[in-house]
Amino acid sequence: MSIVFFAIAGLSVAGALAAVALKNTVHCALALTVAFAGLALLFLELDAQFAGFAQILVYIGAVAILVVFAILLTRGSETPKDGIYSTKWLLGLVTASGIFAVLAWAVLHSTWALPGPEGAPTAAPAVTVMDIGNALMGRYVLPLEIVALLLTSALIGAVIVAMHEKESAQ
Amino acid sequence: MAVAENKTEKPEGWNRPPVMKPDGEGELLEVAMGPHHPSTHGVFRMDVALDGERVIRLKPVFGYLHRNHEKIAEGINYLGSMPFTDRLDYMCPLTNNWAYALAVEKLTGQAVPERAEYLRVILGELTRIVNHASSIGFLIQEMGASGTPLMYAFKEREKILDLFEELTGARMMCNYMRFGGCRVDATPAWLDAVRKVLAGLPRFADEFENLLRGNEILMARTQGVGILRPELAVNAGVTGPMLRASGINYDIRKVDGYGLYNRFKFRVPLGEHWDVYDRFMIRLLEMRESFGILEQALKDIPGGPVMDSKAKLRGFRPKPGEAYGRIEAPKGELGFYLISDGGPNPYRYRIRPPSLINLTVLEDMCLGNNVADVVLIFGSVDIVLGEVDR
Amino acid sequence: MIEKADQIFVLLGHWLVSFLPVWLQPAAMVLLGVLAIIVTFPALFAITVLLERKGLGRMQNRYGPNRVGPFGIFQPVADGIKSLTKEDIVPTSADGVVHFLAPVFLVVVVFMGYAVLPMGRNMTLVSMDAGLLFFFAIGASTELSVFMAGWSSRNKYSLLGAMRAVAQMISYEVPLLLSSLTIVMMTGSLSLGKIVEAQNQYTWGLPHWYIFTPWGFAGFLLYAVATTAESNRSPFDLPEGESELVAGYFTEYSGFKFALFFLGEYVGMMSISGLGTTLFLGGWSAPLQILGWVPSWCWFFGKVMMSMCVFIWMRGTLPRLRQDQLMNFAWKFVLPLTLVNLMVAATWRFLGAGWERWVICSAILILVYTLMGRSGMRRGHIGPRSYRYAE
Amino acid sequence: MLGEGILKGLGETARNFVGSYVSAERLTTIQYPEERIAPIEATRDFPFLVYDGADWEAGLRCVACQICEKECPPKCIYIVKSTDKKPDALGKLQIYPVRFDIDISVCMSCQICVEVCPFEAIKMDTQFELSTTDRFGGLLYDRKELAKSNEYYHSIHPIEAKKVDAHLAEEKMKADAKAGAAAAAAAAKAAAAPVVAKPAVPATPAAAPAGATQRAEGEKQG
Repeated sequence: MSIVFFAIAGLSVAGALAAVALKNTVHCALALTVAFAGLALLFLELDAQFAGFAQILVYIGAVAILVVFAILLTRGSETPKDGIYSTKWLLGLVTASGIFAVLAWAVLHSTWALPGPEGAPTAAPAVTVMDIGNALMGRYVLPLEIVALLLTSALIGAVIVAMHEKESAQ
Repeated sequence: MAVAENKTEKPEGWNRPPVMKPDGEGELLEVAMGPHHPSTHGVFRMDVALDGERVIRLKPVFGYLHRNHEKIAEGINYLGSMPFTDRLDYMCPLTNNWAYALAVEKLTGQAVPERAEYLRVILGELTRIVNHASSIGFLIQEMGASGTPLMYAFKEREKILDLFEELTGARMMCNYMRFGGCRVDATPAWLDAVRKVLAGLPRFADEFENLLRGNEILMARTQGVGILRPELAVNAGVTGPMLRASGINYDIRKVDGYGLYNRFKFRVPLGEHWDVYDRFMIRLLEMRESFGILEQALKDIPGGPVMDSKAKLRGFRPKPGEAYGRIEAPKGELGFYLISDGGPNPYRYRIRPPSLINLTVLEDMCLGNNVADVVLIFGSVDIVLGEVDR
Repeated sequence: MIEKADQIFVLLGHWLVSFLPVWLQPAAMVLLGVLAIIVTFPALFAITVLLERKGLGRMQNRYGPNRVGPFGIFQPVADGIKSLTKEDIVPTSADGVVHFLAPVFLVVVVFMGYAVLPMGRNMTLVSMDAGLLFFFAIGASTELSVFMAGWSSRNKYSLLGAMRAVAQMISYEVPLLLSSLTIVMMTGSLSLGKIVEAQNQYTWGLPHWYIFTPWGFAGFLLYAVATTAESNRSPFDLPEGESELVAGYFTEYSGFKFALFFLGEYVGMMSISGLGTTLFLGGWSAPLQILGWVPSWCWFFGKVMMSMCVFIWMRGTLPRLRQDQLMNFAWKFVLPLTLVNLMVAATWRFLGAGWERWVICSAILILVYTLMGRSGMRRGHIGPRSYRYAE
Repeated sequence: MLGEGILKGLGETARNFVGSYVSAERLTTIQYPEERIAPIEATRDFPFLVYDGADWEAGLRCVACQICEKECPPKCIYIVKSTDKKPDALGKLQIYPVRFDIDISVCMSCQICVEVCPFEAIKMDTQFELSTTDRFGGLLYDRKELAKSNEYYHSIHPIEAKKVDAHLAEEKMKADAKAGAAAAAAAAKAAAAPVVAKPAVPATPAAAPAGATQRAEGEKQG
């Protein structure tokens, strides 16, 4: 199990690093996809089928494609001649380490849902899609609706922006 | 050295990447469609500048198939050019023959026997059917129908080409008409064969219409696309089904009444929306009118010789002068302009190819359309590169 | 005997793995299943290609390939050998790695879809609770390979083809999902096995297939449209529209890589037809109760091949749409209809048994379809025309 | 409307699909190497030279008048006239082609050489399977390769060949009559003035071209 975990984790980290470090933007986007796939595999490895597949469907099927589309539409696919590193790398480093610190703190201080490292993970309850659906429509209905509202407004906003451009073009 | 000259002659801003959008924001995608593009009917190039998939500029580039036909014709005698005319619009060699024969007959004042005229009409209308059917087939092929309509058209074309071979000896390079008539006479068996083929043609047209006319995808693709305004069509000298699809009633068969077209009853369909669908439909309807003409011609064809007794095959020297013979070829007005200086060769030999002149409005029809429509509009012009480049 | 014929592959598999030690058996069984899929579907692909070429030929009044072997049945073999021996050309300016990975990725992903399809009674490789979701997740990944192929070729036609393909696939994924959602709603499960089981019942000897309900029928048609677009088939074959884009995103591929794209396309078509079969056509269940003795896998493969024939038939008949029309069709026609269909399915559920729900649901669907179709045609100024003649 | 046209189209292709199995009229393909179409009388491919009798070289109708060489639009004929005369199939002394080459890779099968030939010496073949691995030399046919017997001509264009034969026979009869008349006249002349008996011999070849132009006229009208 741990071998599988480390393999997947290594894949995800490698993908994420490549996404940052590669020169060609499209390569970066593809590397990002690898990182997404690694995450999905992690979910699957944790028996969270729904989350895993949703990760693939949404992140690889849609977000990654969106990213590449954006790169192509903005002529970002050309390899920059000079270095890829921003001059404000210090600021970036500070931000990244800050975020990392927060995440690490959160992970370390949360309670383990599963039994400790010595316990076998078989104790984890099998979460079916039905359960997720019930939870979303029952306990978490308000957050769900808020997210839906947010997305809808974002969608409408995008449409308005696009339409405006079209009108001005005419 | 010629290359260097050409380079300086390139229009401003052309061929110099990147081409910017008219408003200066962002750049255009330049695509050279052709000369090896699958849908350019041979070797033709369209230098297209795209904004997304929208056409901003289109420059037709032709001449890849230039064979120096006109100059060659000035170097050989009148008869010698006849087989070369077959190779102009190789989909319809017989109308090319006819136009050239007509021009020379005008130049020499040669009369044509009635039977020969009837044969010419029959062959000309068969050619029109062949051309219209296959041009529709090609048009739909370009729309991606994986060749089904084209194959149906070719099946009928095959039957008609068999008729041509039986009469003239060749399927495509017929070289059949002569100054003052036709080379050989048609046997009654041949005329019966034409009647038999003709009897099957309406069914073919029905099938064709069934397959295509009501198809929603075809309508969506072609209606309102590639509009050619009547004024522009007239100003650009567009002729043939293209012009009639733009709603202008101009058919040289009616206007000139050359051959014996005055004797036949037929109608000229006219388009009202001036778009690709109209051009497609006009061709379909003209095909049906051709069936009628053929029926009448086959009924009335008289006996007699097919060559005028005074006609000379070779060695004649027309008096100095000029002549312009034109016919309504399937693609439009096909004219041959000849100047004689009294010698055995034409002094000047010039073709008015309908394909080339109809092609001049391509950019006007394409601008602002989707790149996929360019192919379609181009197909609806119905050109043959042999005629464009000569 | 009938039971044995039905389960022949399962029994064969058990017999084969019984030679192995017990602890290896589950893994070996899975491997065997994978192997079976990898062998079966390319074989079906070969048959389909032959069927397509012959069928198209017959539709166009010609013979089709008939030279290699009797009636040309070895044509796919010849094609395979040809593509294997052809030179593999990679454009100089192409991105070599991505150019190489694209077809491989496509084929891998496309084959993964078969993991959850129930191809017969007890013949599912992985019975997954979220099988449908898995299928769509995998299906969505093919877009990435299309993009990789188009982008890495460094060819304008390829790039345009890839952009078109990706836009089209994203657009049609939504109706695809939504039209399948009706089934999930009615069955209450994402598991494909359960969906088939729900349809494997008979009243008066007739099956309970979802296609025989108003919403199921509409859903099936919408699903068919969406799958056709998703697998880039005519009339939605714009990404590879040969008259415009030469060959679309795989213009710069030759030899076996091209063959892999070809394989990927057809195997993808088959898998998505398999899903459609599972969702709407009762999967491996027999069309009549009295035909229940025929092995279940026969029905599944028969139905898949039938859908392939329909694909071929459409390809032989229809011209293709234009990009903007395709998008309009997806977002303004198919998507609203799938939403309406979803509601109709809900109505059906709440109306309870009885003839009223048949009438009401059919009426709603027909009405909406007619209205939307009419208004769409009027908006596009599309319609049949009549012509005047000048005498 | 609303998909009706698409369904109609699908019906049409289905009908053709089934029709191609049941009706021979729909499936018109002729599978070429195994099946061939019935020979068509008027078919023309590349020219050949007709010879009468058994010996091709002696029987060639061609008299190297070079009209075809001059009229050929793509100029694919090359003729070298002989400097001597040999008797032709009829035993008449004629100039003959020492070389008669046709480059059939240039020839465009237009049949003009056939039309202009006053001697019915060149005709169109129906042989079209002429591919060769030597694209230059292999497609340049010399007179030996071009020579085909009159029987062969009859076998490929029976109706036309019969007409030609009848025409030639008629011409021959006329020529014979003329020659007979000329000979009689010469004999009479010789009887009248025995000193100028010589010119009778060259008079016969001179008569042939005159007849030839007449024949050319006839060909055009026919």
